[in-house]
Amino acid sequence: MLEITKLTKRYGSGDPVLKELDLTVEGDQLTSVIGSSGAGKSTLLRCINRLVEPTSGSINLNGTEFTTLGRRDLRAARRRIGMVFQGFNLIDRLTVMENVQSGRLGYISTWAALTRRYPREDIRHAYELMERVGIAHYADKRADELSGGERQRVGVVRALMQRPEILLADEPTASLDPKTSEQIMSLLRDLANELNLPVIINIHNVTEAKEYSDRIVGMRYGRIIFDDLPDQLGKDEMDEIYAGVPAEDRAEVGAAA
Amino acid sequence: MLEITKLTKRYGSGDPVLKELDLTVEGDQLTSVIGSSGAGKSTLLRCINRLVEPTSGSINLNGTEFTTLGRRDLRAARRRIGMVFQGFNLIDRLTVMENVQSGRLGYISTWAALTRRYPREDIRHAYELMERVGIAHYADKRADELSGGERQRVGVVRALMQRPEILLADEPTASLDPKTSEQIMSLLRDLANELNLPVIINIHNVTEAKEYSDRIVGMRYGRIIFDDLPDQLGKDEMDEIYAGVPAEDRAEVGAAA
Amino acid sequence: MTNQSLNQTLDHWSRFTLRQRLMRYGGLALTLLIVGWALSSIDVIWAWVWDAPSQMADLFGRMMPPDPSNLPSILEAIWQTVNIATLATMIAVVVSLPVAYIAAQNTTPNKFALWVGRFILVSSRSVNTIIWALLFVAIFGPGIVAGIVAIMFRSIGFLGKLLGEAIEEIDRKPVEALEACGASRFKIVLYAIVPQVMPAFFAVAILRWDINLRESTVLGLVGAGGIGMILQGAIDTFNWPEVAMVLLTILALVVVGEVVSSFLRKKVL
Amino acid sequence: MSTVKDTWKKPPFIANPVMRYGLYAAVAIYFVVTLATLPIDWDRVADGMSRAQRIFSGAFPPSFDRAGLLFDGFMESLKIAILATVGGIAVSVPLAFMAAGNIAVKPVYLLGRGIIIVARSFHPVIVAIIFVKAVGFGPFAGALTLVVYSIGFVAKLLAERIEEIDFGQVEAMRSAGAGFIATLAYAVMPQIMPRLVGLGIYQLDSNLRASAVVGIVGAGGIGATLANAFGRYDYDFALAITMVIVGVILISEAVSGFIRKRIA
Amino acid sequence: AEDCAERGALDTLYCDANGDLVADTPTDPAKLSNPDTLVFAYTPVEDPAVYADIWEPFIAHLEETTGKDVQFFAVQSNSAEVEAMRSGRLHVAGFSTGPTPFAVNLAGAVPFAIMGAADGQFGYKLQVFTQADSDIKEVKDLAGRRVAHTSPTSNSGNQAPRALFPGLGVEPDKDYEVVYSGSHDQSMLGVVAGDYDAAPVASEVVDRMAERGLYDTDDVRKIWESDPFPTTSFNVAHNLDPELTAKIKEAFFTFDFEGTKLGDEFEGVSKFIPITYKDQWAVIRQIQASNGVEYTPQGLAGN
Ligand SMILES: Nc1ncnc2c1ncn2[C@@H]1O[C@H](COP(=O)(O)OP(=O)(O)OP(=O)(O)O)[C@@H](O)[C@H]1O
Ligand SMILES: Nc1ncnc2c1ncn2[C@@H]1O[C@H](COP(=O)(O)OP(=O)(O)OP(=O)(O)O)[C@@H](O)[C@H]1O
Ligand SMILES: [Mg+2]
Ligand SMILES: [Mg+2]
Repeated sequence: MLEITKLTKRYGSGDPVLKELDLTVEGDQLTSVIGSSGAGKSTLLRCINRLVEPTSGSINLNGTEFTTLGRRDLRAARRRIGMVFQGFNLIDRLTVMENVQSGRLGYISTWAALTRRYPREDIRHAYELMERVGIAHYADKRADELSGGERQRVGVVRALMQRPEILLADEPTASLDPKTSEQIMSLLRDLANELNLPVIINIHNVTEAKEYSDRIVGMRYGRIIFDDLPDQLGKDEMDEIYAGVPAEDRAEVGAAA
Repeated sequence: MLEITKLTKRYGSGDPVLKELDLTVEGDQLTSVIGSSGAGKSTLLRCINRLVEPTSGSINLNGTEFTTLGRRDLRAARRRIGMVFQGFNLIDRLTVMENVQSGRLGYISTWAALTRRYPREDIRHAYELMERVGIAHYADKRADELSGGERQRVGVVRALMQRPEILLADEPTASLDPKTSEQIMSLLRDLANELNLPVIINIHNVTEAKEYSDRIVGMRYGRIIFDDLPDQLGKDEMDEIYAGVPAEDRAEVGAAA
Repeated sequence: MTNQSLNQTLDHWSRFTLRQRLMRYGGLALTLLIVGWALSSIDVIWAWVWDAPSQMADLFGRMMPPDPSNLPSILEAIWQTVNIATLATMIAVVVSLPVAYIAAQNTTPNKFALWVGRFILVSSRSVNTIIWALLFVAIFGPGIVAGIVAIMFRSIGFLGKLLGEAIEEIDRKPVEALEACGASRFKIVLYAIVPQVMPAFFAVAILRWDINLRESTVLGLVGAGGIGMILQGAIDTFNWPEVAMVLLTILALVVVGEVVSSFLRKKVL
Repeated sequence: MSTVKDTWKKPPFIANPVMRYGLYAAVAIYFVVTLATLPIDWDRVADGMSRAQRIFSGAFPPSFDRAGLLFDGFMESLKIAILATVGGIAVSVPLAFMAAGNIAVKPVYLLGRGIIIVARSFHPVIVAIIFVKAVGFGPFAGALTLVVYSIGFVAKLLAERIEEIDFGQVEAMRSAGAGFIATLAYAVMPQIMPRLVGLGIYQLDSNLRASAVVGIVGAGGIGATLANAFGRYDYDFALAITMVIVGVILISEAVSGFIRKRIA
Repeated sequence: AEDCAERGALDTLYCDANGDLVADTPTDPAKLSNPDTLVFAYTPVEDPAVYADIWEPFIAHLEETTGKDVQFFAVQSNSAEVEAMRSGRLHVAGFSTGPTPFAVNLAGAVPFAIMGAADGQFGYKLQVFTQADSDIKEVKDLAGRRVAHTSPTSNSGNQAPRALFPGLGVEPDKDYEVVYSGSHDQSMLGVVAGDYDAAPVASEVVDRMAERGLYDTDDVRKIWESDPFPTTSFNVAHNLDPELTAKIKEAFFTFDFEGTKLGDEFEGVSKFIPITYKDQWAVIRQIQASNGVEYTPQGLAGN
């Protein structure tokens, strides 16, 4: 169970990007976070595993308080959180297998990491996951030889390799074609169920979000203004979440001019 | 009018990625190209302005045959084609305004380009377009300080700055939130109408494609297998376009195992 | 920004504010001033400059044709030099890696380590080759060991500095991804940093290798021969055709080095 | 597929196993042989330590008695270094563009690479003598020599950096129909700027230290002073000079770091 | 120079009609040079290293006497100096002992002075050192030992021993193993450390080393000493205007080392002494000839 309480994040001296935000995610829920550009979705996810240092508030995963962990403990704790990135963040010059196995780096010995002698168990697991998303035949290809869609699938598999207690995904389907998107979304949902793994996804495609999520969280200006079942997300709620986007205001003015 | 005839593209010695493809785009149409990952959508777009050298076939834009142009003529001809990239391709270290004005580089003198003394007319045009997509207030920000969504909008404006005769966009909305996506799609549609500008968009989001396009082209394995009005794109056609995706096949096998 | 100002479309834009522009002009003026000051010390005798091509031709003319009569001893010396340069470069590369790591701003554990790293690199570079040679001859006795160690110490600064800069230029995103996996520092280096600096690594190592080939003149200083000694001897006795031969041999080696490095780079780029 | 694989090997560097192991073996043998034949006499080393200490004990404390000489030499070196660096960069940047395979056409590329390779093959002593013959002794010859010396280094590394740029930005400029220079200025220069600054500042301090080369042309500055201090066994003065050089270069290092961070 | 009857070993650019072994002043006035700025360079090799500023009083004196600006360069390469004079970029130069014949033949240098003591004594000696407790007592005993020479082109460190030792009963390379140490200092330190059994070195260098305490004089023993060799020769370019040449010589010979920095630096030296290449360098030419050195533009150096 992930419990976020009064989470605030301020970059530099500007306005806070997250404002005393509370959020609890449990069990096998797939939670989608939606919101306009700049609402703070990525910041929220990155605060959870402290890639971004929260300004204040508490983040508690299955009893571990994350905000107060020291360097070493944080490293161990991060293994329990899988993360998929908006920009893939693969290591271009390594093969797909190495990229995937890098998700296990927290567990294997330095020597094994250096010589690429991964445990059999890990390799089997990697192949299983790669088959599932359809990239097993690319195991020996270099990551930068793949198309955008394929790259993102590598990113998803890498995160799953950690056997995480929670999975965070920052727009994991942004550059996938709809069928592959569907596969990944259903994979994520299935995993949430099978492994009793809470999954939090930042997503722009509301249709997809509604179809696959157990719960939808709508953010605006660093606050959660909607938190309910997908069915409850209607036209009005959508308007509220995406309304008053500064960009939109300006766009209308501009168009009028 | 863009007329593509028998366009074939083969990378190295592999199978052709585009196979004797014919496509004609006219007037103020917004044409969406859909297809699974690797179908050749990006390659098609990049062949049009010869960022990728076609293997054979003909590409004719308003009477200019592109495939036979020499270096100098090609450069002049490329100004007539605006392009928005899948990965934005912004120049990170320059400001938004410089990025936007770089769309005019084909027109202004090298000296003006180096000293950043852009013509007033261009600056006004840039501000207009930036207002329209809601990024005018970022003119002086560095491109790498923007969010993914904002970056893509800069890319769109840069392409429009060329005052192109045709606009090509490779997944222009892949990382935008739905409202901004809508804005950009409707902007592109409006521009197609206002400027009588044919627009070709590669897009994965079929819902969006159907909503904004005048015409949908479905690609599979380097061939066009669907080319009709959006209404005609039903479940069967979708299945045909996205069916037999190697990735999907394998994924099902993997899941069964 | 208010809506008011947005209603009228702007047609003005400049890259910098007035203040920034003044500062930039100031910087430019200062630079020009410094260059001017430096130029002031150069008194060029223009008559000599016009005459230069014929004087250079005098020298190159006397180099022609290259004299291969001493080729066997040149080849032997160059083989020895290659060995020395290779060993010295290899060892220096290994030693410079950790130094580069702590001297790069984005990987250094802390400010103190950063400056320790920089100090090591700068000392290695600033201490004259002659000094290194003298020191190691005193320790190891005359011979190639002293030469290798001197060249090695001299190379560390160069390699560490350039590798450190390559590290500073890496893409941070993969590093972040591995941090999110809970990988240790060392493994992050191994998986996210090493692959990214590989191309620079080969380029820099080969570049230093061929500098070391030429730097092996220090071997003469420590009584260990090498191609530098032959070259120096040929220059001292105005045996220009032999100098030309040595230069051609070095050129051939540099080309070989270039081919090897571009092969390696292609493999990793 | 009925069973899932549980072994995996990284695709090897060289596909052919005979070639691969042959190469590994050759490299290993080379190292073992060359290292094993190095004559290291550890007793001599033990003796040598104390003797080295005796020789260099004269270096402490460093002597700044001849501060005037140090200062003059330093200024002379600084002037030459500035000119050589400005000149070297001015020559190296276009050369680097010529020698970058992804920007230049083949013949230009080969020409660029060729010039760089020749610049790297010429021993600095020879280059120095050539320029002394050409323009006489003095800082002008020194600066010219160091310019050539810089080419092999700055142009090569810069060319390699250019080959590593994100090409998408160049494509974007090309598809806007931008001219060659404009493409370089907008899509390439911003990407290589940090490296250029780093190389430039490195070159500045390298030129400051290039005593061997500049001493030959009679414009030795600090380098010649240092060499003389050594020749005269004034190790305390030599240490003082070295300390000043290290100090100045540490400062330039900090400046370089600062600028690179600013434009990164 | 095409119509030159006699040029001896000189390069084809020069002529030696009067048989003094150095290049003649051109007879064609158009070929004479009378530069506004005199360029003067000096390279120490067997002489001790000096800081550039000690030459200041002499430069001032030279400027005053000749009425010309003088640019002084402390140079670190003999070859660069010789080539510069050959190209007309250098007018007055100090060449060290070994390179002087090259300068004369390849660059048209005309040696005219050397530093010396008040009594007309000049030069340095070649000395052979061994460890104090060594059983080597005279040069003959070097047979079968490891002896450090400095570098192949050095006069005192290599060529002189090769020319002189056979007369003393050993032939380098044949009777004993020659190891090149790189420099006189290295030879001496190597002897002290026992890396070499003995080494011929230049007296000036070891004297200064002893003075600075780089080695303990008790550790070594001198077994042999040569007659003095000339040190650095001071030369003018052959094509300078004869009047200017006369002024330059006057400046050298009227300079008083007493009380100047130059005087402090070069101990036992009080004036410039006139010399000729023909006489004072005969011994060096002989040494080089016996080593097979030729002064052609290609100047093949044999051992
Ligand atoms: N490193 C940073 N330094 C300063 N400001 C930042 C930084 N990262 C993000 N921001 C700002 O914080 C705000 C929230 O950014 P965030 O990336 O969380 O938005 P998002 O909801 O993920 O948007 P998108 O949908 O475009 O990815 C934005 O205004 C952004 O400009
Ligand atoms: N430069 C290249 N060299 C070799 N093969 C390439 C190159 N670029 C693309 N390909 C191959 O061509 C095929 C088509 O690629 P393309 O990028 O056009 O697909 P796409 O339809 O745009 O896919 P996506 O939706 O993932 O962007 C793919 O199989 C890809 O691997
Ligand atoms: Mg985001
Ligand atoms: Mg594509």
